[in-house]
Amino acid sequence: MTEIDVLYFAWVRERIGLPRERVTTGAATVAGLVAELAAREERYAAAFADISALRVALDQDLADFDAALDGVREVAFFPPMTGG
Amino acid sequence: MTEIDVLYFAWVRERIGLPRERVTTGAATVAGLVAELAAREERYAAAFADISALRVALDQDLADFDAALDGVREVAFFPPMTGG
Amino acid sequence: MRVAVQAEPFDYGAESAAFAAAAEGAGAVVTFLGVVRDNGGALRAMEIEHYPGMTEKAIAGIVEEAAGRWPLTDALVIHRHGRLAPGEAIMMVATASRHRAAAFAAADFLMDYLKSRAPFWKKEIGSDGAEWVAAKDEDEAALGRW
Amino acid sequence: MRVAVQAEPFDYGAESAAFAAAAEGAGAVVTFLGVVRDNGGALRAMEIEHYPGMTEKAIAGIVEEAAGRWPLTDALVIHRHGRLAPGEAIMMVATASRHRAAAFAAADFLMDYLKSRAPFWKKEIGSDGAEWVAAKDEDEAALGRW
Repeated sequence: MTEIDVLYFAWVRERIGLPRERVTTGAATVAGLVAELAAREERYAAAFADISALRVALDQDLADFDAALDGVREVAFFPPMTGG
Repeated sequence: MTEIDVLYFAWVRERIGLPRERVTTGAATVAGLVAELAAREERYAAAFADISALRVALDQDLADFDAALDGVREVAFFPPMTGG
Repeated sequence: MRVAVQAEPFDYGAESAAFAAAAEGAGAVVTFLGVVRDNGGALRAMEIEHYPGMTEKAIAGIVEEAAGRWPLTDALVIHRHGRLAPGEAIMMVATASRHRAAAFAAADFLMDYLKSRAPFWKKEIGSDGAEWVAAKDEDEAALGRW
Repeated sequence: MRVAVQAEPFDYGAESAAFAAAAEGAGAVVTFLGVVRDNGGALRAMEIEHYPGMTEKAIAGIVEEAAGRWPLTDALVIHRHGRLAPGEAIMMVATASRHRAAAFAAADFLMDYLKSRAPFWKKEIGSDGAEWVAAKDEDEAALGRW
């Protein structure tokens, strides 16, 4: 089990109800972490209901949901970006 | 025979040695006017030696060398433009 | 090359002038300015959320990518976050190069990538509630041009 | 829409700021600034000749063509003539539209057409003489993009 900072932005943050939290997980990949979070409570299940509508960054770099969590300290979940 | 203002720009002006002149011509087309001018003197012949290196405007609109001179009051000869 | 992510307004005219003055050796400068549209009076404000830390890093990476593709003598990106009123400037991009084609292409490229790859999220606050702006398929598709 | 053909310098920062401030309803403003390059110190001055009367008419026609192709809320062209020193601004273009793609395309189009269809001729005055700038095949070819 390792400790990871998990951050939420935009409507993911609003749906889950907090901007960040410290999570203890044994998940090997992002998808594994998502499954653990979604199983927690309805608000998490709602936020992670459609993975295709989400993006993920590992230690502030965009990544895929099948990426490994090895050595990662910060995971962020958010909708597709709308800058510019 | 009609009177037309003929204008020269850039190296055409330099080669012919004047910026504009009033020309009396019976030419029906731009090409006819060019033939008349080129026959005048060596400096005109030099300026009009390569028609493909020249552009022409009739009354301030770009035109082709086979365009008619009917009703035209101002003809300008110049090299391809280099603005911007 | 300068990247600024800030809540404060910026002075578009002054930034453009300073960028052009510093663009030694460049023959061409292109700027882009993004402004909050009022959507026919329906918009009260635009909230821009971002991911502090990642934002600067992501933009710097996009600028670096542009500088690798085109011979830029300079580039600038300023992007605001926080609450903006209709008519306010959201962001600007400037590029300088010897030739116009490179300056245009790089500015266009920077905009496409900032739109879809820099961690900003826009929320429109209207008279009848607030709504997150959805990413457009065409914005993602635009990346395929490069 | 404004077209200015002038010998006097213009203030790029102030013109950009005023254009953006007046661009009501636009979400996107693109500007292009052309500057005299010094060609590694070899250039003393750039002489720009033009065809008074036709110049304004030709540029207005090009701007009108751009406004017909893209939904522009505004456009600006300023082009200088006469003798310019290296580093001086030659000309600028600005376009405003609701969306960035139209503003970029219109500015790029205006530059391509001003380059090859507006009656300006550049002469480079160097330390070893003066030479008329030759039109480039690529500039003529660029018109085929539109």
